[in-house]
Amino acid sequence: AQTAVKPAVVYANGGKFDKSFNEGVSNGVEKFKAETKIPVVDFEPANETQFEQAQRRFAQRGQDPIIAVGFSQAVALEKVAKEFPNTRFTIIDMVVPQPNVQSVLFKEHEGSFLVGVAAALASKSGKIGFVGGMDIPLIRRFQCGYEQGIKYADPKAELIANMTGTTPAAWNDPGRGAELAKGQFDRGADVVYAAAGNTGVGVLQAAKDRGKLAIGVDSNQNYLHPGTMLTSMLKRVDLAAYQSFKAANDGTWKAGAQVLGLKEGGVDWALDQFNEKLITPEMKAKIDAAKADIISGKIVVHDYMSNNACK
Amino acid sequence: MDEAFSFVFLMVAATLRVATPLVLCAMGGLFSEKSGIIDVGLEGKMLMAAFFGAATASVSGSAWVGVAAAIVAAEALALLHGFACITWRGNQVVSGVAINIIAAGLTVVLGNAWFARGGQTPALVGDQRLMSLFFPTAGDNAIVYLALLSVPATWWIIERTRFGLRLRAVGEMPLAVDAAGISVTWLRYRAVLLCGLLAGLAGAYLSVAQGAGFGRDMTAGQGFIALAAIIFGKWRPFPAFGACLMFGLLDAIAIRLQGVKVSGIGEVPVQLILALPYLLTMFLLAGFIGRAVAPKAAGIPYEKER
Amino acid sequence: MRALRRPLPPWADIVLLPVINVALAFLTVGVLVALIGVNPLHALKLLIGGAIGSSESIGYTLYYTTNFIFTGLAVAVAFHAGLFNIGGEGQAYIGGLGCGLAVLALDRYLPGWILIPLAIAAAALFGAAWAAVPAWMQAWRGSHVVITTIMFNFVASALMVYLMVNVLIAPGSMTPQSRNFGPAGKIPSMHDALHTIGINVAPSALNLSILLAILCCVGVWVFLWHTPWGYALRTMGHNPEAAVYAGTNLKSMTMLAMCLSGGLAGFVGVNELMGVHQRIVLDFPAGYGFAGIAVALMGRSHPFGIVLAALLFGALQQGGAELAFEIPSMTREMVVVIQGLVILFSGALAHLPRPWLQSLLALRSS
Amino acid sequence: MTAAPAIELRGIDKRFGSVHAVRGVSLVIEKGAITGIVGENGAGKSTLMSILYGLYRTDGGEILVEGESAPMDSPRDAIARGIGMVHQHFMLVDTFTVLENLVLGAEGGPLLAGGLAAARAELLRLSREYGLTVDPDARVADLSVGEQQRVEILKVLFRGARILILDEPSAVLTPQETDQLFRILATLKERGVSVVLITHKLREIMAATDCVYVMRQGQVVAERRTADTNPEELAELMVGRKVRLELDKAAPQRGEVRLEVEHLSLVDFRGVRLLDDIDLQLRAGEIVGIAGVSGNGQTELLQVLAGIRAPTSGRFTVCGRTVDAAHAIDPGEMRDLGLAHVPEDRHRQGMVAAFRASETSILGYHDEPPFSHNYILSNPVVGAHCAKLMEQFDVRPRLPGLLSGNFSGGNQQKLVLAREMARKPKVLLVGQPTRGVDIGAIEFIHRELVKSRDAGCAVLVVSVELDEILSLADRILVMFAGRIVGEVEQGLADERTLGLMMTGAKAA
Ligand SMILES: Nc1ncnc2c1ncn2[C@@H]1O[C@H](COP(=O)(O)OP(=O)(O)OP(=O)(O)O)[C@@H](O)[C@H]1O
Ligand SMILES: Nc1ncnc2c1ncn2[C@@H]1O[C@H](COP(=O)(O)OP(=O)(O)OP(=O)(O)O)[C@@H](O)[C@H]1O
Ligand SMILES: [Mg+2]
Ligand SMILES: [Mg+2]
Repeated sequence: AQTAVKPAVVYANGGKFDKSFNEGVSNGVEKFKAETKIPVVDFEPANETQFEQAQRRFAQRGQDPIIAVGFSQAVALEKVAKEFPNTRFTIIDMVVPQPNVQSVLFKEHEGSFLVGVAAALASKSGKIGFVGGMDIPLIRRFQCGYEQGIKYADPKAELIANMTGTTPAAWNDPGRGAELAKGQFDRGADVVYAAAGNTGVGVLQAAKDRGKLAIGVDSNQNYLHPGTMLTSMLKRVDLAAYQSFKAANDGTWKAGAQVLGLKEGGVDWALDQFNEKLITPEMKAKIDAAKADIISGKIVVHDYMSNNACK
Repeated sequence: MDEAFSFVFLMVAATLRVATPLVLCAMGGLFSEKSGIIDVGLEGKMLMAAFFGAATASVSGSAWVGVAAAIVAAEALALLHGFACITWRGNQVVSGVAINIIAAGLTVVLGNAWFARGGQTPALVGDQRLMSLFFPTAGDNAIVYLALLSVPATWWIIERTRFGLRLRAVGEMPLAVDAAGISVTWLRYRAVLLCGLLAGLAGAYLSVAQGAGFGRDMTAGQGFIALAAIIFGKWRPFPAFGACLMFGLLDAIAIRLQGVKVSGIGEVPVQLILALPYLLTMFLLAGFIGRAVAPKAAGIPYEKER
Repeated sequence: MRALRRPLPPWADIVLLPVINVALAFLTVGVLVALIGVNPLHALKLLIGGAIGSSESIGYTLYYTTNFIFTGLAVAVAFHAGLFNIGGEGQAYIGGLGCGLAVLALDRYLPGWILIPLAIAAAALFGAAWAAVPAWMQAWRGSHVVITTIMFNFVASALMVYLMVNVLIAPGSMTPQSRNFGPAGKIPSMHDALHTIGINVAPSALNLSILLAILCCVGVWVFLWHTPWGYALRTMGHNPEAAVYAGTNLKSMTMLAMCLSGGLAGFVGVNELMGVHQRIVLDFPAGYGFAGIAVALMGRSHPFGIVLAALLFGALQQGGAELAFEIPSMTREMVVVIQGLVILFSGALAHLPRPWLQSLLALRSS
Repeated sequence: MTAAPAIELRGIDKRFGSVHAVRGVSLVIEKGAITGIVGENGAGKSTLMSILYGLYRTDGGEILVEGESAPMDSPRDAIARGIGMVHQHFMLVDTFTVLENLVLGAEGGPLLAGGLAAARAELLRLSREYGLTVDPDARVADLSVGEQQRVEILKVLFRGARILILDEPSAVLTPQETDQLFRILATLKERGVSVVLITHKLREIMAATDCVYVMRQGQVVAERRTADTNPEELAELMVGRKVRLELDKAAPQRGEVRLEVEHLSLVDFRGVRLLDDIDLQLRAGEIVGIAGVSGNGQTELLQVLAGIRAPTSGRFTVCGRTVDAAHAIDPGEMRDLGLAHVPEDRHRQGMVAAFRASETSILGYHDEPPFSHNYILSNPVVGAHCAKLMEQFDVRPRLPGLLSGNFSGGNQQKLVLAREMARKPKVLLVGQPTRGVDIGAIEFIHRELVKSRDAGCAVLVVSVELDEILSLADRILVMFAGRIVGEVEQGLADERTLGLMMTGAKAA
């Protein structure tokens, strides 16, 4: 009845079903589709050049708004947004300063801080693991926030961190993820946090196999292995995607940058029926306290990317 | 004392876990290469096997049915390799490269078409996976023991049986085998099929034993490492096994080395540690194993008009 | 009973056979496509339309073609010397590092007409250097290039991630990428270049690097068939003992062949970084190095054939993306499968249609 | 009623693509006799025998073994019918022991242990019976060529063959070894084994066979009882015209020393001494022949002199340039000095099978004018050059554009010779000038070599054919185990003494 929007999504490398980042967006899109019955088209690029191509192709066809998922699309979007000033774009994880672009960023370090607290409280050995994808600043931000959370809850706890690899396969190598996690368990770790895309699936599986605790990332991954999933660090890309489309549909869409932290509900920790047995009331109380302190500004979580260092 | 023991135990277990697919692939590759058929396609066979293994296990609910499917999938590619290189005398390296690329693409295409999860299979649970037999912390599933067994078995077949003698002969001088009234083609097909069998087991290990489901490109270069192990071992089973263990150990150490500070240098870059197995392979290939002599007829199609 | 087999006439060998091989590959793909529930003819129509349907898609097709020409030539030059260079991927990566470093260091001081040739030379130099190590190991230490170049792909990747994360990253950047190149380090895009002479085409990633690719084709052709070094290189490829007999030093010839090969692969970096991204990014070789094997095989390792094969692969890459746009179940990996099948049918199974063709031609002529 | 012949071939036909190799050949091999087959290169002898042995499938015709029709689909059928073959190129696995080679294909069970033990016993028996001694545990690669041939014969006997085919068995043997071979063949004949002997050496046909078939261009053109024929007639039947078996040439006009070798030694990476303190002198206008069983360092000597390998110690001087371990030289520089080299193995070294004939015709000279000018190769110049060479040396077919591998062996040899002689070299090294080449082509090549000697070239010929050395060389050196063990002037040499020197038994 109304002049419906024609939304589109260009996913990041890794694909729609990576169980975390892209899949989060996809969940938001599905929710929008289910609610409004408006069809959404999407595209999974094979290489970086196709970002620009896909964005332009969607814009040419009159799709609007268009979500570009992931930081790597920024340069392409910068060009395309200028070419199509009447099309609305939303980019996730990066800022593109254009009048028709909405940029959504997340304070992953804040969310990671909280799951760090949870990890430190749940750990009996005082040794806590982290498995990252590739050694890039974004992943360092996760690790750094996590480490601060751990130290906050247990200054004596020790962090064991591993990166998976150096090729794009690093985001997609569950076997190696599992092996890294087992290596950390062998060294005494009993909680591990995976921030490695699809590789994380192997990490979570390894924890299940060994009866250790694991923390998921981006989407709520608690359901994957009830009983060994301590929690998940939620990065609400689903919300970002959903809201972008929804706002466009309602006519309230606005350009500009938004940084979503704990305060804005952009990041969070997950507590649901799958992990409620693992989170004792004391733990929940401490985590919630930390969360409140971060929101109020009493605790400032250092952002690795502000100075490329974790202090 | 106890700690030392458990440290050693865990390192051995980690080494074996990583080395298992390498060992299986290396033994498979050994059969193929001894018969004169170079197999760069180990990677692709393993990948295809991993996919079909996981897919079948998840649909059928039985890990062993998955293992069987994995072997069938690897054998199909082995037959393709044989068809191209033995029957049609194609270039063996090219055929191997093609198989790798096809496997990388096809697993995802089929995975998408069947499961609509971006090329992954559903996660395997319970009986859909092979679990540890004796030591839960070690991850010693049945295929690990099969891999350990495959080494003496390979040695025995190659050194002590009629088939092994002919296999060695056909890799050195196929003409002599032909002139002795033995079919070169059939011998080589059997070797290639044995290779498929072992590569299939390796693939099954990755997706239904060590892992729990298939993910795209999950072999991540292990087929090539197995190839390097064969060369290190100078085409002999036990030394090749040793090379696989070395790679496994290197990996176990590398995992522990990440983030460790070395006095004087500071923290070793993660990337250096990740590249270490490759660098070490090159380093050893270049200097320390001496010139490895491949079976003389390896890579050369047996061209004989009838 | 048995049809008499005669050797194929040259035209059938050079033209007909490769065409049939590619057709077989596509036939197989068609069956696969039908298996996953898509009408193959419809898919083919979308594929062709997507590849050459508009000036934009032609631009992208030619842009991919440029990369395939570089890596195809790289593989072919090594092939002619009897070497199998599987390291195009890593050489392209490091070649990109070379031109990127040159531009980052000098784009504030030099004008484009000096900087661009300089950076192109740097790409060739770095690519060649990355190929020189495996070449050296083969020539002097006897370790096989097939293994070492594969290993070097992994090492290149590790090195690049290290450099990008720790050294070259632009200050304040979210991701491992360098600062943007200055205008002097940018190779003009085709639509801009054409615009200045009054022709308007849709913008695409196509840039003037394609001229470099064509230049390389001509250069490789002249080098291989019209210079004494090319002669010696081919002699080594066909018969190393004869090359020694003819006075060729196999070690230096191995180095020369691999360095040329690596240099050509390095030009992928020029097209990608100076032509498109205008900064150093991670993972830009995106499989072009491996696809180069297919391109060289299909093109019979001849520059002219390589141009044709690269066009086909470029069209596939571009058309495949369009296809994935239109039909969600046709994922991008379909293109990978097609590449693999083309390698299989025009490489390893190249002789499959031969007996059949021979009988057919013999029947016709008798 | 006479017993059926051991083998009868009726109308055997074979094509390889467009080559009609064997055209309706019929012949009979009598039981307990030695049947010879002669014929020029490419006449189809080896092909015919490979068909009989099941290695090739025939396109037409019938094979009868002892009167029964016997289709030969694979060597397995031939072996089952009691046929054994010793091939022109040995079919031995180098890395295997003698015993392992022996049992290959006749292992006697899926496990090796039993078969190997039985074979060892059988080997001892055969060795004693026929005087064929070899060490069962020696690696074949470590055996001499003569010993390897013994293994081949043992293999055939081990399988209980009643019909033995030998394809050019004496090409690699010393006269003494050849004698022993023929004694063994005589013993076999006594025991009722039928033997087929293929050879280019008419003398052996005359000495050993009972009857002989002559083949030309895929057909049997004559059958003779050996007692009723002579070498001249056979040669004429083979080539289709009269052949001069004697080479006539004038006495040499010796000039200055062009090549002087002093204390030259070569040690390989395993420490084996391949060349041991070689001294020799080569003058303009003479042909020096080096005789010896192959594998006694001749190959390496030519390689060192041509600049392909550097000597370990000692030195040699070519046209004024001295080369030693410290001052190595490469083959290109050698050519610049005026040295030309026809390698022993034309397929492996002298040419590139996949190149056009015109490209092969400049191999080694490709970077010199007029072919290469300003670093650009001129294809028209190369083509014209090749056409001229083909004309001068009667290379057939005269197609510079044809792939080198598609020429027959004799014509390939002529092309290589033409290339090396075209530049009027000061020193010409020739390895095996006529190996496997037929009588007609031999005649031509020999005359060309003498011509260039007469034009003042210093020629060094290495050959395993004593006949060739004896008729071609003005001076003969004998090599054994890397040393020069004797030197004889032409006319003073005879085959017996040279043969003894070649085995190291006698020094001159
Ligand atoms: N595999 C093959 N493919 C094509 N042609 C072949 C093949 N083998 C042999 N020929 C051809 O068959 C003909 C007969 O060859 P064959 O080897 O039988 O000759 P031969 O009489 O044994 O010669 P030689 O005395 O040189 O050993 C030759 O002209 C050769 O061209
Ligand atoms: N494998 C092959 N394929 C095609 N043609 C062949 C093959 N082998 C030989 N020929 C053809 O056979 C002919 C003669 O070759 P061949 O080597 O048998 O000659 P030859 O005189 O017997 O030489 P040699 O002294 O080396 O035995 C050539 O014209 C060549 O084209
Ligand atoms: Mg011959
Ligand atoms: Mg012959």
